[in-house]
Amino acid sequence: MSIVEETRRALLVLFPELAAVEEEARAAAQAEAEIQAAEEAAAAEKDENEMDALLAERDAVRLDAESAKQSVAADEDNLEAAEQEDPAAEKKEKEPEEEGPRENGIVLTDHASRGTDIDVFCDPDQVVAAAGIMDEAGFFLEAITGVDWIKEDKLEVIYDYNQYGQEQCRVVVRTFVSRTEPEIPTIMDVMPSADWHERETHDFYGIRFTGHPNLIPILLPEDADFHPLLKDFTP
Amino acid sequence: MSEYISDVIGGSKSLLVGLSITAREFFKPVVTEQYPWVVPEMTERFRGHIELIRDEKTGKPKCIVCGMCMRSCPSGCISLAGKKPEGEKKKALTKYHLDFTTCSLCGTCIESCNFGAIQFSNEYNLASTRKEDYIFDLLKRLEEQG
Amino acid sequence: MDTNIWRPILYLIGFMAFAGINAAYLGWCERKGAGRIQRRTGPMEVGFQGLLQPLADGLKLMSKQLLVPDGVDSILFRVAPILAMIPALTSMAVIPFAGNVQARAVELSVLLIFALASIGMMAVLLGGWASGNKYSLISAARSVSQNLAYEIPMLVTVITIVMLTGSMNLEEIAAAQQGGFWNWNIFPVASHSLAQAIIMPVSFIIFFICSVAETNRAPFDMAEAESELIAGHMTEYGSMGFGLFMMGEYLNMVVGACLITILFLGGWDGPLGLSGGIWWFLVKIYLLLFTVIWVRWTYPRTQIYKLLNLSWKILIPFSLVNLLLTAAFIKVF
Amino acid sequence: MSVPVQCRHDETFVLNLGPQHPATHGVLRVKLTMDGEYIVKAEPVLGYIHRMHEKMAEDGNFAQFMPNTARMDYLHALAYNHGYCLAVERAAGIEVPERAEYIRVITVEMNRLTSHLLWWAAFLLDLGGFSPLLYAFDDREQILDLLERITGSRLTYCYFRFGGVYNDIDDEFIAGTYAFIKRLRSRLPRLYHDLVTGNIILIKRLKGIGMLSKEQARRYGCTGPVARGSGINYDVRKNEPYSVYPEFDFDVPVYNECDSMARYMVRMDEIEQSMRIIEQALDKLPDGPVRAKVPKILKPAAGDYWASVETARGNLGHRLVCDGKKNPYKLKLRSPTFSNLSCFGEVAEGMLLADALAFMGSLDLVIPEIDR
Repeated sequence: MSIVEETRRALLVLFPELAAVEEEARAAAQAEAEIQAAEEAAAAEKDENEMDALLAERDAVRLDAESAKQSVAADEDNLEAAEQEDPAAEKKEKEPEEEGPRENGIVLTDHASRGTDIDVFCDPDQVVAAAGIMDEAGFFLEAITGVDWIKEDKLEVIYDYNQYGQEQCRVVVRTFVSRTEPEIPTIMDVMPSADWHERETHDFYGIRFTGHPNLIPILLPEDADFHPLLKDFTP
Repeated sequence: MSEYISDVIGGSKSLLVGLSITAREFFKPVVTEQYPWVVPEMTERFRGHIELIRDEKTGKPKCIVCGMCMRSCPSGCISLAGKKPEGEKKKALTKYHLDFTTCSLCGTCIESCNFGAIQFSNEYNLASTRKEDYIFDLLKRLEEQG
Repeated sequence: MDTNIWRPILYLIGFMAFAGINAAYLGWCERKGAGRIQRRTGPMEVGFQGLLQPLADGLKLMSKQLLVPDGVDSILFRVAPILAMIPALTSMAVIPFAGNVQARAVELSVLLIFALASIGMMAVLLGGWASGNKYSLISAARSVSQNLAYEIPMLVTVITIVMLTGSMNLEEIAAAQQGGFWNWNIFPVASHSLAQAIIMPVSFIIFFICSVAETNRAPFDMAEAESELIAGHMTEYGSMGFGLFMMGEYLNMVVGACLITILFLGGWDGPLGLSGGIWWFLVKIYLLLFTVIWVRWTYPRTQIYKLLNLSWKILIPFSLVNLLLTAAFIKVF
Repeated sequence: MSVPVQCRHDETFVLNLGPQHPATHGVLRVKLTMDGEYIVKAEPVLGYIHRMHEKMAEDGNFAQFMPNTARMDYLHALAYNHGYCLAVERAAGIEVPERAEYIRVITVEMNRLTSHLLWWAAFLLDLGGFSPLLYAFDDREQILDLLERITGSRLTYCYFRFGGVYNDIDDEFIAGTYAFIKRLRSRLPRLYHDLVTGNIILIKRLKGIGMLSKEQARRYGCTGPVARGSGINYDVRKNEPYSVYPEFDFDVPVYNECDSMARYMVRMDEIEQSMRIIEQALDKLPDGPVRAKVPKILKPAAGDYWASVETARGNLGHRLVCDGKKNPYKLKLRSPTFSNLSCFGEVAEGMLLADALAFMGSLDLVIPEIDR
């Protein structure tokens, strides 16, 4: 299993619905594979009686698979989420859509054209959990930054993770916070390097990292009360 | 103990090696140049401040006052003006000022010029204590070179 | 030896003139030497080969305002630079430059020089403390521990010399070494034994290292350490305050070199049995000074604890072993 | 040397190291709480030359940010040129001609040599050794002359363009580069290794000083020689190959000692690896154009892009967010020393002042790059 896939699996913990969908999809796939195996076994067996019995058994298994699929379909939200994920990934690869509010989820991106491998979108209160997962997987924090989407009246907070392995896997964790009350929990307890990055992001965007013990300007003057990278900032 | 002795002996040896190297350097010729007395020659591509190029046929600057350089400059240090003299088709340059205090010698203006009217000069000997000395009138400079 | 009072006074005036010229032109030599080692020219603009540069620097230092910053202990702040000069200048008085060229003959002149050298350390301590600057304070603390550590091996080494010559008078020590380098204490194969001649170069090296450390020269310039402590005890000094410190430093170097010359290199004795004289003395001390300069421009600076380790763990044991061996050899041969 | 720091709170004093201090190489200030010569707490204070490059990027069009890139890490300016070009080229989908890629690699590696030589010189200056400074500058000057010949500048290059380089290299440059590599190879063993690396004073000052463990390096996001000195085999040129680096045979020096000496050795070895790359690139240099046809005003498709390059100090990342207009919507600069320095507070705790400065020197700080 490639490191990208491994990391994706690890990150799925953040999204229980997606994980459930995937688990069921996998179960379905497994059931399908069982049918296949059964069929092959049947083809091998020439005995008709046995064949009949097998066919019956196959039907039974197929019924099982059907019901598994139905259970997937029954969970409306999950299905929607599952569908949301795939088209989003395709869209992302083909033509980068206008950045805007997206659904929570994990998207694999093309490294050659994007420079990143995994794109995670989550709720603001999930970033600490995400950082924990990344820390456990041996990633280091490359950068934290914000983007001011003034038209959507939102601030995006982006965490870039990378790892030292020979195989490339760069993970982007992003989330939206409101522009008027930008608040997000700090990940400093998990990643000490986040200290300065969070202070810098606070300088530039005014995003408050709750729980940060020392959120004072790092690059701006000590008494700075402005946030220059906000689009409506005028010096 | 053996580490202690190897430290003392190896350490002394490394110190002697160091002394022998600097002693040898002491007797080698100097490599520096006495700058104001020995003037370095600038290479062909050296980026001094920009200068206007003269059109060999007319004797006037090649510039057609399109203002591309002014617009492309990242730090907005070029200001130019021109007007159309009586009975001529093309505009003639009347003013070309370069504010060298903000110029970063990136070459964007030269690349943006479709008429090859500006180039880097070889001027490096620029020192002054006054800011105004760095606002160059390139048109005047071209005339003086004339 | 006459006891005329004018003799020391005239000598002192001579020493003072010497101190100024020495500091100026040793500084010039240092800059030129550093330049040559680093493949550049050094000062070139003022006078031929920059020979007038020290004069220009001296004039600049003298014409500057003597600034006493706020918050310093103003008396100690003024006393410190003078204290850097006086002991060095006084110790010059007992140094025999040649047979009878000495300001004042003192029976225990070796001891006197060491006593005065300890006062020289007080200049750094007071200057550093009085400046009210934290870097200077660290520098003061450093210089004390450094001087303490390095006086021990130095004195132990001097004891070996005293044992060899049986005198604490510098003139007598030098006189005992006359007649070619085989009589000198660095290699006393003729005057003493071959066994002694083998261990004495070690004593010489120990003494040389100690005197470099005592005079606060690189690689042991912990008190000055410009890349860590800006300029240590001299941070707050300008004009002639700084000038006196610098002159004191160079004069201390000269005293150290004189001491090495007398104790180890036969004083004014010419090598290979050539007739001696003050010129040989000067040649020897300036060769030593050039070596100090050469060392400075070769090595990186040590670190204060490594420096103390060097003294306590290497120099002191070695000098003690030397002392014991010397005592044994004197008894045996 | 680690002596446990035990002191009463009222016996400590605060020492402001910088913003003007010879050992901080610029205007970095470190607020030190000291107990005698031991550091109880170290707190770097940044931002003295903060210039808000990220805002400047949003103001102009893509090409107009180019000169700014050289002014962050002025010691390895071409790598910043390269990183920004890669980000924009990735966003706009520009193909770079092969010859241009080779020229980029050659010039970037030469610039890396100048950076490492200058680091070596300045590091020795921190340690109080003066002559090595001039020896390194002598060599560095040769490279600067060569680079000036083709790029026209000596320090803040603006040589790369989207889709290629500003102008081609000539035969004299190639011959000069070969000659320079030969010269540096002959000088390295004596003037660099015998005089300095083998010196007992230097070894005693660097061995075991400034221990930055592998785990610490990761948690603080260290990259470049700092990480490689802590036993992390990470080099963007190998791990995330860009440009034509995969075509060259070079090693990534990794040392497991985690001390200042390891970081020193990594950089000294990198000098040799850079020379190998330059030689191979010059040998293989293909013919062809040095610049692709690129529209004067770029309008990359909306989306966000990341591009990393290996500068002399580590992983430099550009995050470019585009919204389909002619200027970057947002440009994030991930500067390597910003992360590398963040470990200083933790590592310097309990160290002696002189050791802490040696450690700081071994991090190879370039302050404009930290402050951006």
